[in-house]
Amino acid sequence: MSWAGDVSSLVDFFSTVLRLSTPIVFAALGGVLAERAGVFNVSLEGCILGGAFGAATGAYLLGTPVGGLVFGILFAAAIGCVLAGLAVGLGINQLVTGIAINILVLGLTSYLARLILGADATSTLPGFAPVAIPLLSSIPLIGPVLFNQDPLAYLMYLAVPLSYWFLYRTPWGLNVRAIGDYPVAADTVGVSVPGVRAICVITSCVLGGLGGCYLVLCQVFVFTENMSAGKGWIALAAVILGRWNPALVFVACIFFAFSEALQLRLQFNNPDVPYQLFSMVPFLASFVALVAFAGRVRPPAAIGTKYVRGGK
Amino acid sequence: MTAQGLRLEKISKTFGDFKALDGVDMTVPRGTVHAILGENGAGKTTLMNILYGLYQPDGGRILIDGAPQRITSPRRAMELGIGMIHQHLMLVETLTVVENVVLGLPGQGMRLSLAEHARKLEALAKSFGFDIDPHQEVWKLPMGMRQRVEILKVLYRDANLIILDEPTSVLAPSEVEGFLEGLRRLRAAGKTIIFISHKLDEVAAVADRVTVLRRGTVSADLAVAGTPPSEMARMMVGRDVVLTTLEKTSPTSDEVLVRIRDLKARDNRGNQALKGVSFDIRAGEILGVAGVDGNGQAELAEALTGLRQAEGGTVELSGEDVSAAGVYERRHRLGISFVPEDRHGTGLVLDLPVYQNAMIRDFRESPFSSGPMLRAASARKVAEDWVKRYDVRLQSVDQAIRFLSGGNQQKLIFAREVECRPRLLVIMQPCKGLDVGAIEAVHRTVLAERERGTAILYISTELEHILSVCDRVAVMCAGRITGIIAPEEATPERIGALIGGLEEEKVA
Amino acid sequence: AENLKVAIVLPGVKTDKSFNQAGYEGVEHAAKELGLEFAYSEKVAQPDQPEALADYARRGYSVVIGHGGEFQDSVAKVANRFPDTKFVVVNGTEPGGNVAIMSFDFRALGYVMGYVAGKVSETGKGGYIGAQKLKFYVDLGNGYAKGFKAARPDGEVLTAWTNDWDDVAKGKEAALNEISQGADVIFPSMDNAVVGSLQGVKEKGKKAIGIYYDAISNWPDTVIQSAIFDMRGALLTLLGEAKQGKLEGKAYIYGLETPTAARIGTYSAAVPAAVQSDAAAIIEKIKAGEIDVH
Amino acid sequence: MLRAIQGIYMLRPVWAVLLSLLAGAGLIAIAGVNPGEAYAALFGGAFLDYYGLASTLAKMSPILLAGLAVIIPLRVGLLNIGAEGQIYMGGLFSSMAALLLPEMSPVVQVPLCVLAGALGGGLWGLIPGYLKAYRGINEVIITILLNFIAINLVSYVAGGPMMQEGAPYPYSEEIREGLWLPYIMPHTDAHLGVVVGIVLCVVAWFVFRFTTVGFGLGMIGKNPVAATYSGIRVRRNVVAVMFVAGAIGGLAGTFEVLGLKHRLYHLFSPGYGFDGIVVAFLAQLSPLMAPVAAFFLSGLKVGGLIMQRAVGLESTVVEAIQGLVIIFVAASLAFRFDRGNWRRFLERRRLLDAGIAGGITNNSGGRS
Ligand SMILES: Nc1ncnc2c1ncn2[C@@H]1O[C@H](COP(=O)(O)OP(=O)(O)OP(=O)(O)O)[C@@H](O)[C@H]1O
Ligand SMILES: Nc1ncnc2c1ncn2[C@@H]1O[C@H](COP(=O)(O)OP(=O)(O)OP(=O)(O)O)[C@@H](O)[C@H]1O
Ligand SMILES: [Mg+2]
Ligand SMILES: [Mg+2]
Repeated sequence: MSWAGDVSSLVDFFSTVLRLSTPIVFAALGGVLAERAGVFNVSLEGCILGGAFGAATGAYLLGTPVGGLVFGILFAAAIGCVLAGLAVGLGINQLVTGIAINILVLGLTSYLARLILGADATSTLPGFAPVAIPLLSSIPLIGPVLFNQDPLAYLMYLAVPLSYWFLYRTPWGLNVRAIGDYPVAADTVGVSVPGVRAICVITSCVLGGLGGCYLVLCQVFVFTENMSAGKGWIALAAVILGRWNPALVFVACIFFAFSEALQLRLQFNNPDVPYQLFSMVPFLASFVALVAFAGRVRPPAAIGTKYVRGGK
Repeated sequence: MTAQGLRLEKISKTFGDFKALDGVDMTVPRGTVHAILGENGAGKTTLMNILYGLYQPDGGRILIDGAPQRITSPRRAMELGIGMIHQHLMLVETLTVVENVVLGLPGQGMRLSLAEHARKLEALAKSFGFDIDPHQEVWKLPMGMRQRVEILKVLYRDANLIILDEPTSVLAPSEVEGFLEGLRRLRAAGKTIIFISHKLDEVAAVADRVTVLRRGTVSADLAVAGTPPSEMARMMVGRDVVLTTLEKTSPTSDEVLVRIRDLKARDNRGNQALKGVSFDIRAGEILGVAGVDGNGQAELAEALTGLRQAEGGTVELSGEDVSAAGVYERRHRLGISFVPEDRHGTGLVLDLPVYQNAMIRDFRESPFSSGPMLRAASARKVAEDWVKRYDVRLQSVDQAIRFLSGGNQQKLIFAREVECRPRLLVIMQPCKGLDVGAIEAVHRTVLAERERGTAILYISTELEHILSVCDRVAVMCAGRITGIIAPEEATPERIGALIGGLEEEKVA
Repeated sequence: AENLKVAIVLPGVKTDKSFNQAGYEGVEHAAKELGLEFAYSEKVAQPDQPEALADYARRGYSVVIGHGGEFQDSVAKVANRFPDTKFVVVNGTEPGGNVAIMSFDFRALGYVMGYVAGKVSETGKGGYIGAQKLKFYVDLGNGYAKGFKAARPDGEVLTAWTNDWDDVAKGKEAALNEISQGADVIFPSMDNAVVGSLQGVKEKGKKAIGIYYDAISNWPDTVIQSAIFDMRGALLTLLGEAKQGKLEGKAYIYGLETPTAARIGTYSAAVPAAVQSDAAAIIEKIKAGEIDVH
Repeated sequence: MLRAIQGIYMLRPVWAVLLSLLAGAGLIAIAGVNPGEAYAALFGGAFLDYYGLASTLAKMSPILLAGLAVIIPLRVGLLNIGAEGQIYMGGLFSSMAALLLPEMSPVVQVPLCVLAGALGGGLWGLIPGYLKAYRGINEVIITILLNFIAINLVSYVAGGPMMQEGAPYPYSEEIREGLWLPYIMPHTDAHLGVVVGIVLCVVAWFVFRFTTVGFGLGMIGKNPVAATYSGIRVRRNVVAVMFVAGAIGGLAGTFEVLGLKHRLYHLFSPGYGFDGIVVAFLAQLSPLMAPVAAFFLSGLKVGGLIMQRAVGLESTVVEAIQGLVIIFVAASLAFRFDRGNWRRFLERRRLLDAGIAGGITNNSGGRS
């Protein structure tokens, strides 16, 4: 293929992969955290959208991308609190809560966006500019792809090992893993199941929200209604494809973004093949990968269940 | 009074409409081993869960060293130096031993220093004579080993008051003595121990005092020294219990009903768990299978009942090779019944009412159904009949079976597996966690089945039970039968050698 | 005469900065100018479209507009139940009876845009991005390509279909991809997603063509010209006829000869004056039928 | 007293709806519309008006069938997120049967189209069912991926090989009128699909409640190990159940094509598969409650649109209110009424009252 040959084209290609993957990686890490604690976070879609809306509002009202980031995180955290309160606190079915929150967030963000951003909705919002890391960014191919990025992409680089470290190298991570598998055992040694779950859910939503912040503050600098466009569902799929392990989930997201970028490329080189067939590529590729490589994967055993002490 | 130790006053607890505990008083002086006895469902576990902060009592109070304490959570209990080993294992199976031990351990800071904890844990284990690999994942460990992990978990937290809820129920007889020795050592170290068990000899061997619970109230509180076990049993159940051998006749027939040859199977992890097992069972004979848990007994039972695909060998029933039959065929056409080891996980559907659990085996057949239609009314009638005849104590057959005590659940399973008139009855660990009264009932049922001419395979780690009911005893070790002997020949030395895999005898 | 009541049913949100917003604002504007009463429904999914049209008719709206080609079939079904109501399908294909269709001459304006793009392009490659291969967007792209080639016989136009009208991120990636293949004047024609494409073009310092409104006001350094399919003008004309009771069941196609409805926008400084005057001449020729854009 | 409280408890979804509407009223008022008028339009329109009711019933057809396609596997312990994809495949297969097969008598071809649609959805359910049963692959992820694949596939077919020549939008030729589903209310879009949906719900209820097959399936859902132990072939049943659920999802799509649009449109389902999940849980997995939940949810959606048209509310407000209502109703259903607790609470109150009346203050009973 012609484009494979020259470096600048490759740089563009992998930059596309990185950009497409970043929001999904954030959300999927959030998914890992929540599901590891036994909560199925279907509202990631809403969290991305909420984070995007918060980011746009903050950036618009305060005039700085940092303000946007703060608002985005706060808005996503608020969604997380609602989910935690309903699904963990009251023990309402996690799926329904998640779906209902998605609907609510879709309506509410659009409603508020019209109210707050109103006529200025078309104008470009302040966002983060790429920051080149000295030395590293001058490595050929890798440098411009990885080390000439905006701050949130760097944050994403950090978030992956950080989540891994958290889950596998800290006592809190141990608590989370135990709660996701056998909450009674964690409860009997004094770990507060609802407490840990609530924290995980809220953090999970904030991570999803960061994905939304990235969309607005680093990628398109504008808020549009329903701009999450299904990314939350893809993140959920990536969580399972990556077997609830942050490192593998990261690989799954990259794999997904790679096939998405590839299909965009292939589309241009093959204008005669119907584009819908290309749009299917990332999903088909994930499907094939799953069937080919993922044997029996055991999800955290307590996922989706409400924990009641003494409930035998 | 300025008692050093624990005092419970007028503790009561209600679940829904059911009074599980009604004004329980108990005093446990520091540095003693205090046993709690009681029938299944008497409220022992509930009382301990209250002490450990898992449940809040509806009334009454808890005093520790004279000071009243509100124990709102397990964390609070641990702060007060209380540790508990639960009746059902509280281990996260996907985590390693050391991870399970440090789970929830306070004061760990930000780093999970597993290596360091593993070292300390190993040292602690050694001092109690346990040999354990701290980095092994729990699901890979046999039950006895898991029980030790539970004990280590409590010891590692340096608890002063240790609650043990039926800790010996999953240990092999050979392990029990070491375990009791460990308890004595803990008492010597000044720890206070509350010990729940259905095994009166264990209580007699180790406890200082005993509290007997009956239906949520204290029926006796006495010193162990000088109280004969039969007296304890009487106070538990409220009547006399036959404790030792039940009367039995010689086998009713010489017909070999079941012929197993060179049976091989793998366990869930893919290891060769059955390495070629051969034996016969005659009609009206009880063949016991003894051995330490995890030596292939579970795989044997599952391979016989079709739940596990055998890898080699044959199973013959009345001369017919049935090795290829599936579960349904074996259970229905061939008449194989199975009382599984795991009552809750395999034998019952806890959320279903009692009468539906009664029809789990034969719901496709009369009288539970006709054609494709269920017959709920007639199923209820059958269940009520069984409940009466097998003395299952419950409020109604429409009650979820989850709320029956273990002994009563087991009686129902026996009724179901026996009332269909099976040719081969496979029983695995039927008395685990049952009180003496229930054990007696189970053994009566087994012997009645024997009289009827059923071939019975009785798998248990409780040697005493096996010796008292079986016609012959096969001993399993590491996936093989190391010997088949008559109960009369079974001296402790001989059995011990067979269990250890030392002696190799040919199939009788 | 009694007050004319107009309703428009939008398939998407009225704030998409593109097709739906243009329709909404068009009706709003025309209603104000002509003193009509108006109503709208947004985000009406396909299964609900027939009922939405019918309900407005029942509520006494005498002109009901289905905004988009997907309404063609629904309108055809509903229209005969309400013979006294006039239905309009924007971008429809089959007029008749009490159904009018309103559309633009996409090819002609696309041709002009292509011509300007071709003249401005340094690489000789243009880019066109659509969401889905609907007839009108295919027409627009074809016109653009033809115009581009007219300005630059050796040039070529890359085309991408994103399969998503609103995914801003995808819109941006599509633009960046075309740019990385050498395209330097990009013409995106989706809904919300256009914003993403323009963003990508801006980042790379390339040029773009706006659509529906004079996009240079929002993208001064990026947009060099816009294909203004002015729903305001078009709907004002159309509803003006309706007010006078002259709306017929025929096709109202607005092209360059009705500049209130379809015209070019403001040139950016990046377009040389000579090109501007060439383009003006081409527009005249198209109007006179001297250039075949098809 | 207990009776009264129980009455209040039984009606808790109603209180939940009222509460959420109260919250929504704030949003409506901010948008400058009179909430009373808006709600009158919503409920009057969706449930009392002839045409509105017809719309509600038309919408109920796919939502109810999708709900059933979620309920049945869920009772067997499988989470079917894939009703959306199954709807699309059902639409695709049935329209292919309607448009590509040689023309035959409707008596033959209509059932053929319906069967084809069921088959299409069934196949789309069979894939995750098979992979779950025999490969242990998580059905959630497979169904999510298959949704996207099915949507794109239909998009391709409706905009490519089957697209009507010169159509302004990706849709197929029109299906001839003989193959359309009968309407159940004259001059409206309400078609037979909803009736089929309700019948299937009753059938599902009957099967789960009264037959051995249903008992076996329920057992798999509650304890698959015990089911295996009782001789049920769990894997085979898992595959079969996912096929049946997929087929029912496929019917939802089939009826959208044969009953409502009469063409294969691309993107013809605006997320009915996900509405199905909501219906399943609102109905608390009861097939008999599913029609009630589906009727309510479709009424809410249709009423939202009517509210938009009648009082000029923006869709955003309508959506926010829908989200609120679902959350509140789900929350109310999660509350469990504990008779014992109540009895004891009342008991204590009576004791307290007696104590106060008798002037006894020094109660010796310890803490309560
Ligand atoms: N969470 C609960 N909800 C309802 N009833 C319960 C609950 N926990 C225990 N019970 C009931 O309370 C009674 C006492 O149970 P408990 O577990 O304390 O008995 P036990 O003495 O430990 O019996 P075993 O010897 O079988 O362990 C039983 O009848 C049991 O069914
Ligand atoms: N009705 C039958 N008669 C004879 N053999 C059967 C029958 N049903 C199943 N078998 C065989 O018994 C074996 C074990 O069946 P089992 O009941 O375990 O089915 P399963 O493994 O749960 O489901 P499946 O057979 O669909 O994978 C199978 O390999 C099958 O070939
Ligand atoms: Mg107990
Ligand atoms: Mg099989």
